Amino acid sequence: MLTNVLLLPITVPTAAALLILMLPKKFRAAIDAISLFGSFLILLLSILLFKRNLSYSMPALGFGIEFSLRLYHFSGFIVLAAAFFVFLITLYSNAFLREKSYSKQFYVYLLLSLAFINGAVLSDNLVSMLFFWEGMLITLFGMIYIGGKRSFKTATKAFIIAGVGDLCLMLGVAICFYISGTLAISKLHIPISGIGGAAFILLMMGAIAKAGSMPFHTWIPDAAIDAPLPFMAIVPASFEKLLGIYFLSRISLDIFEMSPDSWASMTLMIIGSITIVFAVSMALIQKNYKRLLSYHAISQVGYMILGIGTLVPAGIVGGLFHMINNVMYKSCLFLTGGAVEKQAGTTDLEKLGGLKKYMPVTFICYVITAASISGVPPFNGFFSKELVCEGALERGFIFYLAAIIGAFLTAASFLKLGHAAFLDKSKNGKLPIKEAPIRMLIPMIAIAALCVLFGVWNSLPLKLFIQPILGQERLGGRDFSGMPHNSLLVVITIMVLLGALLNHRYGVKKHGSGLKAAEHIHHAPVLSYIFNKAENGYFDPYNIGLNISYGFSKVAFLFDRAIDWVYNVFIIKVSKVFTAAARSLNDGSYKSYIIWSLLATGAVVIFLIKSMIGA
Amino acid sequence: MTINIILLIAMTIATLWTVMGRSLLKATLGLAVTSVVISVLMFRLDSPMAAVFELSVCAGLITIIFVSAISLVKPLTHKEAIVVSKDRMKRFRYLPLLVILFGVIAGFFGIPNDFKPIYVALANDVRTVLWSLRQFDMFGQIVIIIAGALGVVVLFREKEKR
Amino acid sequence: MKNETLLLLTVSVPVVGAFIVPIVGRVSEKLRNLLALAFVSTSFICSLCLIPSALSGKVTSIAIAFPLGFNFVLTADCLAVFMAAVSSFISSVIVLYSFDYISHYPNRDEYYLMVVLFLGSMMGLVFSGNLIFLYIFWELTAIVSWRLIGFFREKHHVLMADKAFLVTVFGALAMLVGFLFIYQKTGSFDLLVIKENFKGVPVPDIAVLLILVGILSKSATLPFHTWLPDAGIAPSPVTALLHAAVLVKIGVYVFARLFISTFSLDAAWHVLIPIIAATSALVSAGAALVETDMKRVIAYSTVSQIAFIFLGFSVNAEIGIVGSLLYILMHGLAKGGLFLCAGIVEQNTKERDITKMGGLIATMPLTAVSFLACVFSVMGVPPFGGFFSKYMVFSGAVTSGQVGIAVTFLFGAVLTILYLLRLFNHIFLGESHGKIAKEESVLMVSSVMIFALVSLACGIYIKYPFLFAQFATKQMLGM
Amino acid sequence: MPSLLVLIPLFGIILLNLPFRRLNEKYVFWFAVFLLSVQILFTISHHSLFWQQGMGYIDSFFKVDFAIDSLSFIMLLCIAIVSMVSLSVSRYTIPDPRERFKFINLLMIAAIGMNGIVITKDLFSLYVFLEITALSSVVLIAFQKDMNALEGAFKYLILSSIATIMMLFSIALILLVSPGTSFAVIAAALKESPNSAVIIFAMGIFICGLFIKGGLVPFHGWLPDAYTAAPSAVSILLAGIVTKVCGIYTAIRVIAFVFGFNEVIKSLFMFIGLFSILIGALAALGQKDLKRLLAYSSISQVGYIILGFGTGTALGMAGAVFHIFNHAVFKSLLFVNAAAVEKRIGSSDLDRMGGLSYRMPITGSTSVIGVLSTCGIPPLAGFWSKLVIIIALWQSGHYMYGTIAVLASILTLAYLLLMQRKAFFGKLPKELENLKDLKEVGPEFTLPSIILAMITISVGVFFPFVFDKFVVPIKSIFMQ
Repeated sequence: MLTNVLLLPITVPTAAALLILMLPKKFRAAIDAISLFGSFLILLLSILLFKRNLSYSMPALGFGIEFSLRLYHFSGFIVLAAAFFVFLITLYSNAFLREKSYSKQFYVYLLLSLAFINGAVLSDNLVSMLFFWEGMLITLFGMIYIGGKRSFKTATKAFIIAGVGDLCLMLGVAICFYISGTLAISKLHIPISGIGGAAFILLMMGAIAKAGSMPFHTWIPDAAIDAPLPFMAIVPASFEKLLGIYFLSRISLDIFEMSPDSWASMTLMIIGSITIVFAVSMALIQKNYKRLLSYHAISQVGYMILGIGTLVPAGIVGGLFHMINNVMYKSCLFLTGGAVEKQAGTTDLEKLGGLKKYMPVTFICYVITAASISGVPPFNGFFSKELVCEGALERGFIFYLAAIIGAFLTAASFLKLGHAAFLDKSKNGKLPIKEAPIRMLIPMIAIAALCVLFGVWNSLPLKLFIQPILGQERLGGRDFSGMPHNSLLVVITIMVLLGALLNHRYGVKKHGSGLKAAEHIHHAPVLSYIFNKAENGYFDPYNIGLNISYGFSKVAFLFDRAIDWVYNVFIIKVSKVFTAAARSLNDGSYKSYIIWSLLATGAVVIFLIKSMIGA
Repeated sequence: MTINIILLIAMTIATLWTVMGRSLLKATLGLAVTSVVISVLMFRLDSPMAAVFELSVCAGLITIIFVSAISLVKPLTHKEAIVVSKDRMKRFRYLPLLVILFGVIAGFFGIPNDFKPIYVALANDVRTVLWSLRQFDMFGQIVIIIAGALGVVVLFREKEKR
Repeated sequence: MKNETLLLLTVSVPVVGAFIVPIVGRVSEKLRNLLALAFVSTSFICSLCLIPSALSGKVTSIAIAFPLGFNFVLTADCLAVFMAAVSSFISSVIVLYSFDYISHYPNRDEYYLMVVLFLGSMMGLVFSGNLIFLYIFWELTAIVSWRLIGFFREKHHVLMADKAFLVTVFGALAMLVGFLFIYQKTGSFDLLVIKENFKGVPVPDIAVLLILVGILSKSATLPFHTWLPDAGIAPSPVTALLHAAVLVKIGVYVFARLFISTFSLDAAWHVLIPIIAATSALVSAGAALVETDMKRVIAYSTVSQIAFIFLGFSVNAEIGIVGSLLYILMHGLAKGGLFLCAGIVEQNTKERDITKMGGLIATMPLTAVSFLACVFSVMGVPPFGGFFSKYMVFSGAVTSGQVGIAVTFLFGAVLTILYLLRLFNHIFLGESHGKIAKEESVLMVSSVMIFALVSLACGIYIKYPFLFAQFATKQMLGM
Repeated sequence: MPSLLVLIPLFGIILLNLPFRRLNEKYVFWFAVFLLSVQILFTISHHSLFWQQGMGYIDSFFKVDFAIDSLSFIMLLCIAIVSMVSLSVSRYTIPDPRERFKFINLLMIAAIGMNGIVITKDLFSLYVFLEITALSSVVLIAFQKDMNALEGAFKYLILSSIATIMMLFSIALILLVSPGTSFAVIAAALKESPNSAVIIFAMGIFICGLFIKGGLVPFHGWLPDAYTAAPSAVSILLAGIVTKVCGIYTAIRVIAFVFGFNEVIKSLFMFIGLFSILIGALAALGQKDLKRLLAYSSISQVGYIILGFGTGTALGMAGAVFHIFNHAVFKSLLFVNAAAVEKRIGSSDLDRMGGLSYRMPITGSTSVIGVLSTCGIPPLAGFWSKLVIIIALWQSGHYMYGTIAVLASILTLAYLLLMQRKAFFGKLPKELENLKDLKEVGPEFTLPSIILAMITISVGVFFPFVFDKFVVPIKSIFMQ
């Protein structure tokens, strides 16, 4: 009985989703209740399953494909985190989606994607993991699509980008099977030389596509505008990060034998640092609350990838710790954005301002989570960022520099956001804004409290969740909880934060309002040109990819038309020529017939005589 | 042997004349002359019965029928006759050349008679062949005559306006 | 019921029944429709009943000796029963769909005659164990496809019907010459005898090339593919039945029957055919991305997916072959569904150009959802069956060491996602150009939903088709 | 008493042409029908006593015995079928009873001629019967007496007379060597005689005479003009059987049993066959007129027969004869359809037709069967005979010829699909819309086309039985 308990994390959410699907739309209360109760049930289940080592497998299909699940420390942790945040988000969206028409569809997709993420994390066979992994494409498309009339364009964009990533993953899985002959993740040990390297590249592309890092990130800012807000809080902020980084770490730790100084870890670190710097600089110049947050979601992924990429114990622990921290404060920030959107009606920073007085609780939660994301000391962000910086410094100064620049810009942008949204005098006339309803505040407060808890008492998450993942021999006996050991790094970080504060003050004084605090960076000579280009999607790999494929398909279509031309025109012309020749034989005058006959008779007779006599 | 050659040449000239002759009457005469020459040839090749048949039927009977048929037809006016003859001359001007050329080739190659014809001089004459050996072909001839008669009836009978 | 009678019933019921259908058609429309459906579903049920015996490894076969080696042999091995079950299921759903679709158009009797005859000849072809009878049923399907493409009798349609007929018959004749070369070597047309003679010896290249020409022309692969998009003008159930789900599968089936289970190709072919398949996949995917006529886009996509199936079969890896067999099932279901949805949309909005369509999801939700489901299955998105088949074809390409080809097909798969999503967006999403049309007939929508649900079921319960395909492959490879 | 086949029609005609006119006109049609159905009946049950016992005194009177073997059974069957079809078509196309009386007489004479050719065992009487058929066909072609018909008849007359002169000349030369003119005697004599140039010359011009009669490519000039000029009933007869019997059957009979087969003649026949397949098909592709297209198509199909015969193997010759039968059936089917269309539309110009199968469904669907069978599309008869020929080609090692012959049937399919598309399949053009009596022609046309279509389908579907019953005995003849 115990073994198929492992099936519950997949079957319970699917059952709840199907149940909600059955209910007609107008039973709104029932739908909310079921979704809440369902997510709570899953949370309890995952807490119960957390510390267990279980495995379950159906009889193998063949060619290494079998539906086998394995619960061990790492996957238990991810399932628990996912269930926790789904519960909070469901509670939040019960209030947020009250008058929205698509709430039923949203809950169905939410629970389905929870089932898929549980399935992907628990599965021990690459193909069954791929099965659940790609299943999330549908819910991704569905959730963005229901956001609004025009949002199907972004849904398509997200689907294509994620689809490309998943196809690369599929090919990578096929190559892994080709090399090692088995698909069980726990048994895979592939050297990254030659074809193994190609497998690593493909699997890594699949992972970072799911995590939403640099080359595959462009759908997230668009989705921020078009998709319903709870989607942004749950999928790009937590699910994607959890699943993507989980698989990335499984690749770098288990599947491939990667040594720290190998080219693979170098590529990971480069991708990580590029993502950090570019994404956060883009975030700086945003004018919309949600778009700014979405760019930060992308840049934080850069930290995780950098951390894991260093393959140094400090870096890996830092990356994983940063993953769980980021999920917390990122989703909470999105929830505050949701509260602002619901109460103030818009998330456009030009129209917002002075919300401190009217929404104090939201403001406090915003301050806590903004501080933790920018790495202010007492909060959890600081500790994980320190570990990542320590790991990065060990591997190379350039990566550490990128981390520091990222920290500086993150702090500057959040100062700008807080100042513009909450502190500036309100610009829009609609003054009497009430505080967000209680069911929206509870998740925010809970997560903010957790951020403080994981920061101050960071040995709890490290010892309980993160460090057992690596196991003692990889950790090299060191314990990373408590205050960061390298005090020099701490000093530098604090100086960076103060610099960001000064820069913010200078910007506010120079340009007048909090919103324009970062104008001087935005309009710096070289940067402004790059920023304008980037803003209207010039560097967007999605657009580049689309243009390439459209160009290719135009050429292919021409080639196809050419073949069609051969059939429709060329063959007919040739046959006309031959027909004319054949018909010229009898032009109607009997004289030519007689001549033809006599000539032919002569030829036949001569042929017969020559060959018969000769033979 | 040379007399045969001369007779053959005469025959070819007569046929050429029939083909290229201006008026139909001249053509029938030409035909009659060729039949006469052929029958003389047959006599020389000592098959008298065939020669007699040839002479009486082809030279005599057919010529009479042709002449009577032609006489029924309205004769061409002089002017039309010239046009017709000019046209025939133009059309067949190469025919003699062709015939001569063919004659030269045949002569040059030399029809090989590298084998002794065995059964040429079989004793039985035409009568026995006709009645005893080839009786069935008589049946064939009857059918051809009927077909010919029907053909004439079909093709040349004016359609009465009923 | 003995297997032999089942086998005979599967083939003879539709073939003979086809000629009764128009006669009954004179009497009553309704009776004729039901009769047609009855004939098609009897052959489906019979092929289902054949499955257990096929799975038990017993090959039931009927052989009647005729002069000159043209003996009539029906063998029901695993591969044949699999193909029979797949094509007869799809045909019965399509016949169900065409009750409402064809009722709007003239000469319906000929339509039902041809559809039932088509299924009969398909069953005959799938079970036939003799090259000549394989060729006869092959040409019978060409005749049927000629009459059905020209169903609307417009001048252009008939021209396209003739073009399709000429191209497929040219291929068939080339294949016949190939068969004769084999006949020359083995002295008989029976597959078993040929199999003995070609135990170790690879087949002469000229014969392989000629048979390949026939197969490529029937399955519309690159050099001979242009007749398929042009045949998009036929009525939708026809394009669904012939040009998506069943007719184009004939070429692929014969490829498997000859080049995998009967004789072995030498190594050069295992590299050349994937290259042909790759170019065909890319060119037709590119064309699908640019095309604006709804049916032509789907037809191009069929050409591209057929290339995937060819890849699976031709890469000489067992997983590839199992993948292709599954691909035939999944693609047949999904593509049939797509064409039927296109039929519903076309019949209600009278519009074929996708740039002039949009926003139909509001008024035709069920069609839209089933269309999306079939789109996902063709793309290979998981809960639907297409995922497993696409993965295994990729894995087949990789395990046979041709990673380059696998990457080109990856690009083909990306293009597939692009053009299918473009198609879905243009038809169902976006703002409607004033063409608001509801989905009238329940029958048509339910048959489309059947396809979508069965694709989903195949995805979730992949175990059964997978084991069946695997057993068929083992039997084919003689393991 | 096979000779009855020839005698009874003759006496019948003589009787009918006696003075009292009105009585004959009514009965002549049914008399002809009776005769032909008797012939069909006896050819089908070919081991019936009708064939065995000789006709005592008649045979002795004519002192000639006729040879009946399975090869001539098939030919007699074809002759009877095609003449029956032509008879029934003429009943409608030649309305005036007087004209029809003459037509039927000529038809009977042609039938006598053909029957004679088929059953004769003597080279000279073969020549005589050829002469009979030629003469009656000339008159039949010129039956309508308009300029076009006369021109066609004239061309036919000129060409066929050249052919008969050649044959006569070669018989004369052969008589130098052999005592008599019956096949066996000549064959024996030719075997002994040295391989001298004159004899080969004689054989050569005899074969060319037959080629002219059969309408093979370099000699085919007269064929399209004669077929299109002839009235539709006659063109059925001509296309269906006359050229086959006079040209092809005689070639088979004479080459196989008299001159004997050697490699040179085989390659000659194969080359001529292939050449005429290609040229015939290509010429047909560009045709604008329906009957002209069918004429070229029959040249191309005859090419297949000659190709089959040219392989020299028993299977090849059996396939050729089988194809003669098939071709007779589906070619006359197509010509009946063409006649029906011409009757209704008034012209056989393809561009003026379109979508006729709306108004003339039976003609439309039977022409589909005819087209498919001509192109050798499987389920129908044409496919099997072509396949037998192709297999014979393959077995005798002529791969190149086989491949070209198979791929040539794509050309056949091209022009016949063109015909089908332009005439039947498609939409009715404007001017035909309001044509008052554009409907099915009548039982005279639909009945024969249905019967012929049934024959094609049944031969196709029940090929194995047909093969055993008819084709295998033919193989046995050529075996020696």
